[in-house]
Amino acid sequence: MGSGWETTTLAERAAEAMPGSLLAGAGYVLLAVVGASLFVAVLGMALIYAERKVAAHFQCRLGPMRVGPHGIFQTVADTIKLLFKEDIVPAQSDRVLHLAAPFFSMMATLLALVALPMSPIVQVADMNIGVLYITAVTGFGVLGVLLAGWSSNNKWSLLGAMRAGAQIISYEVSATMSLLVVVLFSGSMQLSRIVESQADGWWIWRAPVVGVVAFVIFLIASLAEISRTPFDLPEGESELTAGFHTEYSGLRFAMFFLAEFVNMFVVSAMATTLFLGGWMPFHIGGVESFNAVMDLLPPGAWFALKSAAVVFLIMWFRWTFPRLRVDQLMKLEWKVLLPIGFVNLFAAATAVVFGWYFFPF
Amino acid sequence: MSAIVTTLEQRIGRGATTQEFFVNMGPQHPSTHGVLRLVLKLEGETVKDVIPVLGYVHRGVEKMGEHLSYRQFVHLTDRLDYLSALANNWAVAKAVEKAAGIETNERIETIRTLVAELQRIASHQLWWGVFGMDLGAFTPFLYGFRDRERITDILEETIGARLTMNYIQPGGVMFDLHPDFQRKVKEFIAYFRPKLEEYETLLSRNIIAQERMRGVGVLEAAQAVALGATGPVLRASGVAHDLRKSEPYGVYGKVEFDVPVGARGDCWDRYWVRIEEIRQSLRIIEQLIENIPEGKHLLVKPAVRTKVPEGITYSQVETARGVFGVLLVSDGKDVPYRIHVRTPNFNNLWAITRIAPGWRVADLVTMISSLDIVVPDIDR
Amino acid sequence: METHELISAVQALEPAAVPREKVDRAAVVAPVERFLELMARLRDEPDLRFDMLCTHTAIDWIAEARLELVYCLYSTVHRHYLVVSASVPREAAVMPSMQALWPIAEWQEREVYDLFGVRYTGHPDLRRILLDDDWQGFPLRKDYRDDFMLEGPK
Amino acid sequence: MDVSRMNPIVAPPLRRSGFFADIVAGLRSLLQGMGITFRYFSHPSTVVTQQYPENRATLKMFDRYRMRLSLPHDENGFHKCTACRICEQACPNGSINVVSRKGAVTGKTELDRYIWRMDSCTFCNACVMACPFSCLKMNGDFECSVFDKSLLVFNLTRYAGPTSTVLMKVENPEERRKLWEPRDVYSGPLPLRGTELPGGGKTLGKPEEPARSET
Repeated sequence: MGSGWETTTLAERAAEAMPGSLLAGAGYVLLAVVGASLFVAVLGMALIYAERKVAAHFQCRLGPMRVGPHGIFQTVADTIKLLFKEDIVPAQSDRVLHLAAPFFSMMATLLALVALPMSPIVQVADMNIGVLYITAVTGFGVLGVLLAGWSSNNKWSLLGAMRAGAQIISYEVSATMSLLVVVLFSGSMQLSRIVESQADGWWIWRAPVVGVVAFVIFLIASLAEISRTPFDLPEGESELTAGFHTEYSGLRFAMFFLAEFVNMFVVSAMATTLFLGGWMPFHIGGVESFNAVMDLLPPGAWFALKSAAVVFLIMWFRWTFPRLRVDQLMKLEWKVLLPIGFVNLFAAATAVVFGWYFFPF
Repeated sequence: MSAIVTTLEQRIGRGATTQEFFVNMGPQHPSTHGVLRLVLKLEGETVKDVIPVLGYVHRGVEKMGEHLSYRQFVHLTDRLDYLSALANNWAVAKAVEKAAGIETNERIETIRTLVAELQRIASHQLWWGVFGMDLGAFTPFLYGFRDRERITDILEETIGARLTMNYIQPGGVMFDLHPDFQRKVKEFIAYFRPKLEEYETLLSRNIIAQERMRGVGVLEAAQAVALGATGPVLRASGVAHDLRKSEPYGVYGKVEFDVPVGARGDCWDRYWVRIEEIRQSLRIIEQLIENIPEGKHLLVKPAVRTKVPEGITYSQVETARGVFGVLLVSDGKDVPYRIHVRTPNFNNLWAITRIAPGWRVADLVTMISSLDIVVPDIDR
Repeated sequence: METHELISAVQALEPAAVPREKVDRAAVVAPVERFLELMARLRDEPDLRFDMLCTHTAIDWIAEARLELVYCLYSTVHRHYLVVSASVPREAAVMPSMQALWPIAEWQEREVYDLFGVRYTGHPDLRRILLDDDWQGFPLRKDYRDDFMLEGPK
Repeated sequence: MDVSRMNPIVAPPLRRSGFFADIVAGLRSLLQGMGITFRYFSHPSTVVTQQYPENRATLKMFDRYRMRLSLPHDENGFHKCTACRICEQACPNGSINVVSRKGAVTGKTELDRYIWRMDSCTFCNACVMACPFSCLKMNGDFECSVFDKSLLVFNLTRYAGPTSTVLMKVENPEERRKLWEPRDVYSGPLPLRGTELPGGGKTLGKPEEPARSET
């Protein structure tokens, strides 16, 4: 690889500091906790604002314009409103589960954030099974949705939850299948090493054809996993009023909402990390002068830009496409994405064995 | 109690079984387009039965009509199918003119045809947007409304109202056309033709939308006729029944236009018929807008309470949703003895009970939307 | 078919049917006894083929103590209209249901039942449709009064 | 009437071609749709939103816009209403109440109060059409929202007395004055719940309009 990037994670630094001074170790842990909470809150609000503005401009509107210049404090105002709203628990609901469900959703999102390498130095934990870990914890989010739908004791919620369950579990398969392509090419499951392996070119184009196919499959499958249009069946507004979170209000609704939007970021970050080089600047193997220009932008900015691009793409989908039907959703997964994913994985394996990719090193 | 427990155990022992359940879709539901309530019998996501429950916006228009003069009754029809208020006005005006023998001139008929066709386009634009929204695409909704706004502005300039127009009166129209009307309509046509292509790209050619519409909710021709469906719903089933052609009123007899019909009667056909109707309406307007005949716009003094000779008159017009009929029973006074309105939506709605079973909840939403329901028109 | 042809065609099917005066299209008054049979034949007769029940309503002729039930039929095949009406006494308004001939009649008849109180025999589901289930009286009857009704304009 | 004269055009069927062809065509259709939305996104000039309270200065209703009924008073402050009640009869929902009186001096029927209930008005324009003296007008003042429904009852007259035609025949202003008697802007029926009128009964930016009555 020889890229010369030094990667350290917060976990590593905490571990390093721990033997020296317990206080410093605890400091790093606290930094991680506070940082993560703030990060999630700000990120969620920024994404919601961005979504509203992007949606508005796709639709020839202006979006929020009143609170602050161009409405930038609108989401802050909304958040405050949601925090102070009454938290209604339906009388016949399963109270404990109803109260707990949003935390499950939120938890899955937060756990996924832990492993994301946002820059060489900003990564909470760099596990050697990073890809597997992310797949595992994002799948955990469905539990919150299922519990929410079940505990609300509302038929619409239940329908939404059942849709979510079927959908998320099905699409995990395809998502994993396309992740494996990158794992094959980079030879590692550790996210930081996957990023480093893309120093000479991102896997989306360096892995010939299979990279693009894997990226498209990953994008589609992840959209389904986070229930974004065109796969927003669990909450399909025109069908199920609000799906699994019909009965939620106030803070708990806000948590579902936040989880949804941060999930979008997680998916974008994953797509960035795996296919678009993560925090790695745009490099073309061997063209050093060009690479030097690209290096002027810090890695963190590269990561943010790439993630923002994918987030924009996801929003763009949402504000263009209609929603699929339940059976079409399943058909798309099992009859289209999965076979293509398998063939793609096989092709990727062949490519790796014979070294058929651009800029082999 | 123990009996129930044992049967449940037996069921679980035999393997998983499903249970049908009822769920209320509406009166407050985003896809019932108003306060319509559908009681659904579901098995999982599959719709087993649909029972529409009506009357949430029943206002007793027919009873009110028995106390109002004919001219006063016109404004109540605005509030039935508010998206084709002008066509509804026209139906009453036509009935009264027919019954009382009021002659109209060429200009009045041309103006009526023009505004009614404009409103048909506006209505279909709104439907298109809402249909997109029901399929889960929010953007068409706003595009549809954006373009509808142009027509609303044109009509507002002439009529002075945006939704409940009360424009077409027995014996004429309330105001003459605004001097800017012709220019603005031409501008609108030039503006809207490319936009219609965008509609097609955004929704008609979209693979997801096509998959959602293809073969969904097939209403066969014989069934549609027996269910009294009219308008685009009937035409999409392949029955070329269009009052504008079969018994031309206004100046429809003098303009050229085609009647789009469907081949199978699924949601796609209903969708396509409406989109094509927009094109045909544009064609009609283009033919009429150039030379609107001169003449007076109102031939009956507004303060006169028209007396209608004794008898029954049934007159109907083709609104954006189907046949709007007025059955006018007069006993020779200046108020109707009985006035019955045959609203297209009341008759179209029941198609849902025949086409929905066996499809999923999501398809039900598509089907309701493809029937283009306006609830106040159902409930009257 | 022209108006007089239609009327004679109907009279050929039902000799007791008499043309109804003062209607702007072909109209007959038929006896209630054989009404269902007449309607069935109107629907199925190849020359008539009234396959659509355009509208169905009632008129309360309170002075004559009868309800006139009006059926407006349309043929999508031959494109002609026919108004068929029958009178039932106001106090015992009973009519055979046309639901078997035209499914739409099920709901149109529910509406007439709701607003006029006509009882349809053979109707599968005769409930109020527009008004509340516990509504008292039949509002479109001329003698209907309730506390909220205003006087009509003079 | 044969069907051929209907010129029916039949809907094109939606065809499926094959697994891969469908995927390619489907993706293309999706991309085309995205192209449309992106064109709007990238052209801020296509935004149609109007920022309402900010654009009040430029926002103009069309001349015929029907919102508030008014009884225009001419430059001398006289109206033309003869209290003939034709508008009252033309109103389909009883929103107009013309209160007339015997003129104290002339001994003829003249307008005392012209009461218009906006809360029940459907803006059907029948009164304006019916008025034989063209003394009514619907104007485009659409900012009529109030917190209390009882504030939607207006008294349109500024004085009780004969029409402008009669008044202008009288040459002496003193004599004229004897013929009419100013109507307080609040002299309408009493308020339902004793509500005070905000801002002295004036609506936004229309000081020349007859103020709402305190019903």
